[in-house]
Amino acid sequence: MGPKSVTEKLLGILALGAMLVGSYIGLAVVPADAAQGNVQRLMYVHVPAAWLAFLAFFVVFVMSVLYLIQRDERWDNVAAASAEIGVVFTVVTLLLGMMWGKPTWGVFWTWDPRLTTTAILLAIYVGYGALRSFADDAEKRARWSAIVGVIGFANVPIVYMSVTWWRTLHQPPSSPRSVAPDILWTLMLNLAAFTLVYAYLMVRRIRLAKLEGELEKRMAYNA
Amino acid sequence: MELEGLSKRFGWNWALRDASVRVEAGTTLCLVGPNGAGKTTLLKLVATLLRPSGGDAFVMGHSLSKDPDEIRQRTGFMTVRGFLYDDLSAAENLHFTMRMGGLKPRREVVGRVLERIGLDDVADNRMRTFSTGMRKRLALGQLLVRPIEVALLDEPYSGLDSQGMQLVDEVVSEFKAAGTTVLLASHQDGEAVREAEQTGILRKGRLEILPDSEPLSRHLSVGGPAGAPEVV
Amino acid sequence: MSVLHRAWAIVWKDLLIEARTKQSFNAMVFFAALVLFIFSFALGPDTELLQRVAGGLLWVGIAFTGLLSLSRTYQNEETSGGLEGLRAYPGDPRAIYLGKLLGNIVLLLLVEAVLIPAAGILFQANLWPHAWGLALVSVLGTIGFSLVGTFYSALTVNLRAREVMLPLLLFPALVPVLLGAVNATTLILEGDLMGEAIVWLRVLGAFDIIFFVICIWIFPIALEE
Amino acid sequence: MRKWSVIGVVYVVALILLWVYTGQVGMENRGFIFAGYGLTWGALLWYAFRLESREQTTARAVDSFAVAGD
Repeated sequence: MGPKSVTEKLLGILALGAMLVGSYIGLAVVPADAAQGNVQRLMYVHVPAAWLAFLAFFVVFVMSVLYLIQRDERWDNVAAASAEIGVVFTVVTLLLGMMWGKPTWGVFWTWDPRLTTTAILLAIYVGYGALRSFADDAEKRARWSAIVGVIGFANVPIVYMSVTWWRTLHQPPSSPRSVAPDILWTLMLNLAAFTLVYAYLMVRRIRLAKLEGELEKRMAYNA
Repeated sequence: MELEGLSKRFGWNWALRDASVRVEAGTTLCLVGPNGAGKTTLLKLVATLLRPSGGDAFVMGHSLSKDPDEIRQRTGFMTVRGFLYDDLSAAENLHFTMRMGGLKPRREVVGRVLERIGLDDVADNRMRTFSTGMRKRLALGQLLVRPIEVALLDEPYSGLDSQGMQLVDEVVSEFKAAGTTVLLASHQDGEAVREAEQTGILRKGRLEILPDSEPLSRHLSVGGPAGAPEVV
Repeated sequence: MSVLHRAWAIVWKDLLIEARTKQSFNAMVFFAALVLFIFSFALGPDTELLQRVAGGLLWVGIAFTGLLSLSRTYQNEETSGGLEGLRAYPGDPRAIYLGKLLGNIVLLLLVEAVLIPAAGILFQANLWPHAWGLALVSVLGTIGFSLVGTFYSALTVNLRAREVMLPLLLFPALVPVLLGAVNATTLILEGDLMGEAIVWLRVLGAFDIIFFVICIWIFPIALEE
Repeated sequence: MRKWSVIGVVYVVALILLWVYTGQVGMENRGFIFAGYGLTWGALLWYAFRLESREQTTARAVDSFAVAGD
């Protein structure tokens, strides 16, 4: 509620700068991949987005377990923030997966194990969000969403494993070729940039969650 | 049983605000007060169905917040509608209650209780066919099939004819003789209410224990099961 | 083992009520038949195609029929004060989960006993030589389905839009079960020459064990107040 | 909100530059690359904007109520 702290502003500028540099290098500086050509440049946004989605949902998992043990409202706020941001990153990942899939595989959507798992991840955390919006009582909402946060995440490895088996029984998995160093560096840079963006959005979203909690208390108090 | 500042808050309004009272074993505390004053909330708290927002209660020495299961072992709770199943017969309902109480259901125990509550002739009829009065008697029967040390009765008289009310009074006096503590919430005047050693008035979540001298009738609606004027 | 004692009491009560009223069973069999008919109309008389997708159609039918029975799991509790009624009794609340879980599994298996032969006839798939294989897959699949289903139906029982919330939470979690069951069934129907079905049975088995542990561990928290 | 309209303009200009650049350099599949980067930046900026507007409306709502005593 107070004036935005300096560190937060700094984090925001840092994140923006890193993203600009990352995209610039990814698009204009680093040479295109020999085999795939320029479309491979989408890797510098697709892969980091997927990794951040996964990280966000892992944070939701950890916060959910913490909440179930300590029942501290702060963990619930962080979990809610991370889940919402995770959904944004997952949608971006899926869209980029399609943009990349069309030229390389000729179709917008294939049941590739990673894409499928990401889609299921999206369904799980859209469910998480819907549950939060339907539960009125703050304590129940926190407890129930923490439960879905734990079960939802525990499901991910099994989903990935079963989907991979499902696909590999039909088509061999694309073995990751050795990646050229400059491509790897660009990828790492973008991954760092995306992580900064995640951190910045988290700070903002957690504050919003606190505000919403306070509003709920005041509305009930004055009701 | 001992309540120490027991409170319960839904959202932001206090359904019950630091209720404190001590009820000796084998005695009855009667709770009176308008609807929504917190009677049912208090009973649900003692029955461990609601978690206290503040304070605590000790039933037979067990703390409500620390070991609720110990309390559940010793408590019987008769709600307004009872925990009964329409598609089971009266006997089957009591069988289920015994099993859920961790007991091996025995036919003669169920038979005796059904006789006691005057439902032995309809023992095998499905509860769906019962009137509210009969359903109420069966709910009372649920308290008799399990050995309990604390009996919580929420509006036991509602829906009962005078004979039914008399049955409730008999059962309550049996509980007292057996050393069972009784917590009775009712806004209808009945013998058990008058016999209660302690009476508490509940208004807007506040519990106030009446000194014995004060006449009870001022707080009770007059007359039996017929429509009663709202309590003062 | 008082937990099993109480769980059995709940199973006995639910199955007795179900045997008397048949509310769920009739609705489920009717719904399953409807789903199968719609599939066979939609896919037309091409028997070769029907046989190939029989496994998939069967499990879609089972999943949605199962969903019907899940949303009713705590229905007959409503009249008796809902879950609160069961929570008033002493003992570990996990008994409630176990009781409702067993009830759901038995009910769904009974419906499958009608549904699978019917699907065999409708889709002209000769099931008889693979009876044992199919039985194993349906048992493992039904357990997996009911494990997560019974848990989530308890979680969503006093949520506002629970008819929407139950499938929304349930189906993403059921992907491994559906994948495993559909693929195992299809392979078994095709004779499973290369023995790939065992892979899927292991997926189902792993899912059942993992989620049984998780649901049992978390269930009391879901039931609080 | 003026800040966000500036950001919006800068974003559109950047998209145009990207489109022109990928054309000049003659990137094959430029459409997909353009869409990919445009979507990523657009989604993140849009979400940041949504967060800020939600924060302001919630903060205003909170101030309009008396402080909830305990």
